[in-house]
Amino acid sequence: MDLSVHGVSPATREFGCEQNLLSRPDGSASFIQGNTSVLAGVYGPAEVKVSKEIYDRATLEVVMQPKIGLPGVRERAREQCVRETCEAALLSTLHPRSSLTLILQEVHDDGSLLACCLNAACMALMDAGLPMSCLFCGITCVIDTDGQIITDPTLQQEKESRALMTFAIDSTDKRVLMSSTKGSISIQELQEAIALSQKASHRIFEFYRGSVSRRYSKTLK
Amino acid sequence: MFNSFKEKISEVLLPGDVFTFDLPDLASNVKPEKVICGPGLRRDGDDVRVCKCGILRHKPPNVFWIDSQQKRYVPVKGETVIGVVTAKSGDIFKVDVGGSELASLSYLAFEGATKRNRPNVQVGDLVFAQFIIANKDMEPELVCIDSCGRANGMGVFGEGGFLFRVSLGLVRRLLAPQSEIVADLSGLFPCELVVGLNGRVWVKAKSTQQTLILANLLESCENMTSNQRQALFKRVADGAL
Amino acid sequence: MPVDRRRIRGPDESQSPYHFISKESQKCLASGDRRSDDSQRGPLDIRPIFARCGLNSQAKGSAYIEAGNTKIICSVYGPRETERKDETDMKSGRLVADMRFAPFACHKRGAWVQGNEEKDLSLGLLESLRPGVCLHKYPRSQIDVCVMVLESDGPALSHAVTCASLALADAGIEMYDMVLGCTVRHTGTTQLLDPTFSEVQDDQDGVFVENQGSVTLSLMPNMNQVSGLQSDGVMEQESLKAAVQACIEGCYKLYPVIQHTLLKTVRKNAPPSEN
Amino acid sequence: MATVQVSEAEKLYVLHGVRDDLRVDGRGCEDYRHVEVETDVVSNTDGSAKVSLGHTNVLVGVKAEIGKPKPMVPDEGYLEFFVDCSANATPEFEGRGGEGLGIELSNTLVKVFSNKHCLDLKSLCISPGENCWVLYVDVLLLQCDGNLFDAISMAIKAALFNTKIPKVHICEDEDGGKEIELSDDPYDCVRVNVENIPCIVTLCKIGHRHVVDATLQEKACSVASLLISVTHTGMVTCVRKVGGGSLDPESIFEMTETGKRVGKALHAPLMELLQKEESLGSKRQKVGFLG
Amino acid sequence: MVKRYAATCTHVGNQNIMAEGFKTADPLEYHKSFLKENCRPDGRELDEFRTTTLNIGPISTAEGSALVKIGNTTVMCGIKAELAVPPSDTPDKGYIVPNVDMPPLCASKVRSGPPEEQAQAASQFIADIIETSEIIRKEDLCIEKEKLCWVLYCDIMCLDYDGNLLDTCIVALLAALKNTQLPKVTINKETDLPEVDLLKKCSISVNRHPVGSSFAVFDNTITIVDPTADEESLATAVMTLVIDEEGRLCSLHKPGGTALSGEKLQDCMGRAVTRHREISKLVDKILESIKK
Amino acid sequence: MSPMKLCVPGERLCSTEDCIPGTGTYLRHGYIFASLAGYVLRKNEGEELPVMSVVKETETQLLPDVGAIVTCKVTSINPRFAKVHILYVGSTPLKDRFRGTIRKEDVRATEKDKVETYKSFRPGDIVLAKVISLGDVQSNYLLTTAENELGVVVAHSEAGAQMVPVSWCEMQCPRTHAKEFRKVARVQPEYLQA
Repeated sequence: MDLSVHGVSPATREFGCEQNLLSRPDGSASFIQGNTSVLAGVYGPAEVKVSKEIYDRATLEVVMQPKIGLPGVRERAREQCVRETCEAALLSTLHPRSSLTLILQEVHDDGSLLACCLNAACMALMDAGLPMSCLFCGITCVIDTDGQIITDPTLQQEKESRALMTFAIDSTDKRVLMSSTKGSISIQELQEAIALSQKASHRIFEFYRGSVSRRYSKTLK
Repeated sequence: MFNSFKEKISEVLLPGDVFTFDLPDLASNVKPEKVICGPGLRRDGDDVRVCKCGILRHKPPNVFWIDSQQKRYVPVKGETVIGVVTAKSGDIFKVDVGGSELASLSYLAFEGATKRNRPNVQVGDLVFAQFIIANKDMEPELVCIDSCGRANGMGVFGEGGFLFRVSLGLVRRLLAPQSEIVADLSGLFPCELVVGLNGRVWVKAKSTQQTLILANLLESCENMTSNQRQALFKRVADGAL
Repeated sequence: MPVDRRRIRGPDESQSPYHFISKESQKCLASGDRRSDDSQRGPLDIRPIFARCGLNSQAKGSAYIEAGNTKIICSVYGPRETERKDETDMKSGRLVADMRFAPFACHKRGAWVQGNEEKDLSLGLLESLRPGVCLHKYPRSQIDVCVMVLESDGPALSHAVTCASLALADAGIEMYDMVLGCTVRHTGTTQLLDPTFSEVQDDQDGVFVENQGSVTLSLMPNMNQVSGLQSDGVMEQESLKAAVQACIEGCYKLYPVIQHTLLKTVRKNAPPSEN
Repeated sequence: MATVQVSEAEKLYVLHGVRDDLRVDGRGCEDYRHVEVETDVVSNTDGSAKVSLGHTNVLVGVKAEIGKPKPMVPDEGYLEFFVDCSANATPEFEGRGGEGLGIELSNTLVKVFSNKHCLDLKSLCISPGENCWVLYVDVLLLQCDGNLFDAISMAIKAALFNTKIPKVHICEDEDGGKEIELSDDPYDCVRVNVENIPCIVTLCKIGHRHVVDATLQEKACSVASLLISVTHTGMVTCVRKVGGGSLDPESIFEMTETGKRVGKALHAPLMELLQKEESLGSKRQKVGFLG
Repeated sequence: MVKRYAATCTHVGNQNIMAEGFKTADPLEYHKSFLKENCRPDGRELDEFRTTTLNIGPISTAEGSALVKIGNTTVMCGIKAELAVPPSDTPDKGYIVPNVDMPPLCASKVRSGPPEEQAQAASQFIADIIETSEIIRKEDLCIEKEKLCWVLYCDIMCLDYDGNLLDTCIVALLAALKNTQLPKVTINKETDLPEVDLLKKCSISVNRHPVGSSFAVFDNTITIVDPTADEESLATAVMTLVIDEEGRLCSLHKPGGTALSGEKLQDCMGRAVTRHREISKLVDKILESIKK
Repeated sequence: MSPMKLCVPGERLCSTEDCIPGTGTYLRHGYIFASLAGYVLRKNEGEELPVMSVVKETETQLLPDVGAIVTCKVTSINPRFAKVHILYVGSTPLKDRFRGTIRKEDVRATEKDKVETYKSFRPGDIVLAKVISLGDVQSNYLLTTAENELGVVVAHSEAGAQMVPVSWCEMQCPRTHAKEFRKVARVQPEYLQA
């Protein structure tokens, strides 16, 4: 095991985030990781269609829009991942029989898109003031041909990798909420990647806190 | 626990942040203080957990809540709001207050209304009303009378005036007991100002022009420090804008 | 043509290998006399049928039918709340039939999206079944009949009708009578009952055969009523009449098998000793 | 399908009338209502016809376009049918109300007309495997008063009779590629042989008898109808039972018999009418839609 | 089972809802009462799969086919091969196009129309597995570079949905591919058209054998294997591990839900490895039996 | 014991002169026919003629009928009515959900004008009710709880514990001892467990 990997904090690109940048949605955020950028908007709690009504909790819908063209099967699979992750964090029983809609617009994909979507989603949900039991963040890792694990890869690094993993990690216990992998991975590699992602998550949650603080310092004085 | 709360007052907190009980000091045998959790805080077993992001506020002696900025209104019992009548069905009006479902308003819930003497309310009218029922399990219900049966400022709006939306945070600032913004505004033009906790504000001044100026000023207060605001108001008062 | 965004797409264009069959192997495909599927079978015999009820755990009732290579599965859901109600739904229930072919059911791969032919067959199925179901017993509700043709080698509609009526009976939906389906292929002077896929193919050589066509008929055997009838091809009226009669006879041949299948299911679900 | 509500008393009246071979509008059981046929009514199609049958009114336009033959039959052209149930015909068709009926009708039309027995599809081939004529047959329902199938089939036969497909020349360019040239001369065209095109006869079973050309009121009194398409030689090309009820075998035989007789008799006067109209050429008086 | 039933009844106490009623009225409590005792309503242990049965090659119109049942869940996979021009960016490869469909007949909740999210996500999942594990080498599907290649349409249809769709789909896909035989194709030099010889057929080589194991998590604590539809809908999270014969992961698919600890994940991994052995054995056995 | 007779839909069972048609049968031209696949039952029920019926292994009460006792779950409430999902008809579980409505005036038999739905039901409650009408095109099944044996049978308190009925209009949380209002169904003795 390469101990040096565990010693240092895993490298991530520079983050950027702006909340409440759209006027129409009830909550919005843009999240930037290097050149990857996603815009998220949240509507709700709003009126729900009778057919989708759930008597004891809110109905969450996630819509993912690619940069070019219309959403396809890949987007639908990602929507499922984001939706179920959000559902785990949201206290949706506090708003029964209502609808929550999360729209994720890809602005630019330069790797780690799903992770960036998760981060944008979390910030937008927070901005909308929806009750959550914890926060979550997304981290993508790739294993390159030398067996090195790289966190927050660029599109180029993703293409050159032999395996790709995206995890969602919660803020309370730093456990894995969501996992989506591609490529053949040994169990050892998986464990290393999870450990690294957990480390990286600290950094992202710190960034969340800083970002929200900045926002409140601006408005509530 | 109380102490851990006090340490964090006026700080920005995020969902998932937890307050745990201080370990009971066996030697001193002091009982832990009680804490009343307001919006944004939830009990989770023995802990208290933050569920909304925002600034921790404290009202002595032991009330704590999270002051968060949000746009979507969620009805709360006792709050007064501005609603739009969208439908009449049987003996109730359906009122849009910006929440997830329409609130109901009985035609008997107006001052002096009886089964024979129905209030004159039309679809499209604005009403200023108070929630008597608002919880997650029920359809919210409004009334335009207080517990003594008096209108007490509530009821249907008259002609004229202008309705617009601001953030829920700004609304709370406007409704604070000694709101500087309201004081500054009324210094500019004499006006009628009705503020609903659902983020809707209704203004009426002497002329349409003045009404619009007031509305625009209020909207621009959203992201201004008090100094910026005072400077702006001064320029308006001087006729510069 | 809008693109299907809800499925994984392949190349824009792909062609079935059956369009490019070399001459030698083509001969082998067409070889053999008619009724090649079963040498024992005479022209007016139906294929041996394997039928079974109650295979689907989620449905109210279900059935599976295998006739030669033709394999059909049917599930019945409901009665359940009608999604869009109108006045007639208040008095009697609504029967909804949906018939599809699996993409791999025919030699040529089919599309996932229900085509016009499948819609037409669904309608034919519905109209064949409706006279048999006591719909007035199910006000305000709808009964969904879903048929999937897993493999098609010959008359899908007639077997689908039989399969669906078995599934309805399995679901405990009240019926006036069972509905049985049968198809006859008429060529010149010969009649072939329950034809296989190759037997219904028109002669590809382009020889125009007078008096050639197929008749598909649905029969309620106890009431001796025809609930569905479809024919195509070009036939003399007398031949048509003969074909209809052959279909009716075919249905009566089928009836004991279906009866037996149902009774077996009843016995299996509740052995008589318990009653 | 467009329907009318009929009370029990009305039903009984219709039933008794049919029993005595006397229908509400005075017709016998095998009589058609007044039929009017007019061809060449829409100028921007290659062939068109309008048929009115009592109050039922349909318009059919045929457009010929060059397309790719189907891979299974590379040396044949084909027909495409589209039935538009506009809300003009009945308010029930508003929105998507007519969609189901439209699909049902066009599927049946495919079964009846799109086969090589009724039309020489090989004559529509331009170059095998590459190009062929596709005849787009668009049916527009203008008004529904029962018996849509019969009216549509007459209109399609008339419109195909009227259809003029431009002649084409295939020329080869230098690279060996093929190019198709359409003839500019409007009179230099091919006609479709409509001799074998069948007409549909719909028989409605009312009580113990059956009637042809049922009105909506009569249709409401019937449990099931039989649709039979018959060629001029009396061959039956398509039979379908429509409606929610069932029929006993004996009445099916009777109905096919009647269908064959009535259907066979329809062709001659129709062809005569079409030929007469054609011979008048431009001299013919156009009736149009308001006539 | 009978004993459990009685226990459930007393649990409900004096309410006039019968035990069967309890299941419908409060399904979560009903299931939890079983899980507390380390068993499940259908009598299984927590780490027990339902009976898996396999029928290889039932559809003669398909180039390859398989019917798989895990408990009640039934999935049929049919492979249809068509001819196409290879993709321009990889002219030496063919195509594999997997699709999972849940037609209305498979479950009460499915309405007719285009596939819903679950089916679409399953299609993507299967596509990712094919890509990751290189179950078939796409190069093997090329007939002539830049000119002609095979397209394998892997149409997977659920006929009865009672949970654990993904595991069932993977087994069906694997078995159907092992059963697939493609006719010999040559390009006629004169006409430049392909010629298909149906008499000469050969199998395609299946490179790797991924096998999935799905788990459902209840309240972060209890993990059960091979969940039924009821269990899936009540669980707080579901997860699918796909493992190949070398014990490497092809996929760790957990589309959200509550968190799972490292130890639990380790346990699941162990179960997945044994499951791989079980399924490989089963597939081999059935293949052997149809050869005879 | 002679083997029980089995039948399939459409089979002629007997003439109306011999029997009265029961469930699972229909009448046509003076004969009784089976409309279900099942066992043929001939029962004397004190009438002149025995009743001829066909029974399946499971109860075939597939739809809520007027007068049927149904078990339902409350999904939403407002001042005028409560909306429910019907889960059971009698003791037969429904595979598909049917929606029903309990109007304010049908909650209880006495003092109807003082009924408050909020003090009668809450979303999630399990309620025994009786079908009074199939409703019209717009509405759902109309249900009533205006009988002592009808009303809430299972309810959870704010704290999430299953409550114990303490009177016909109140239930108590065993954890917090808080009382909540409900239209409580009288527990029938035969369901009480020792």
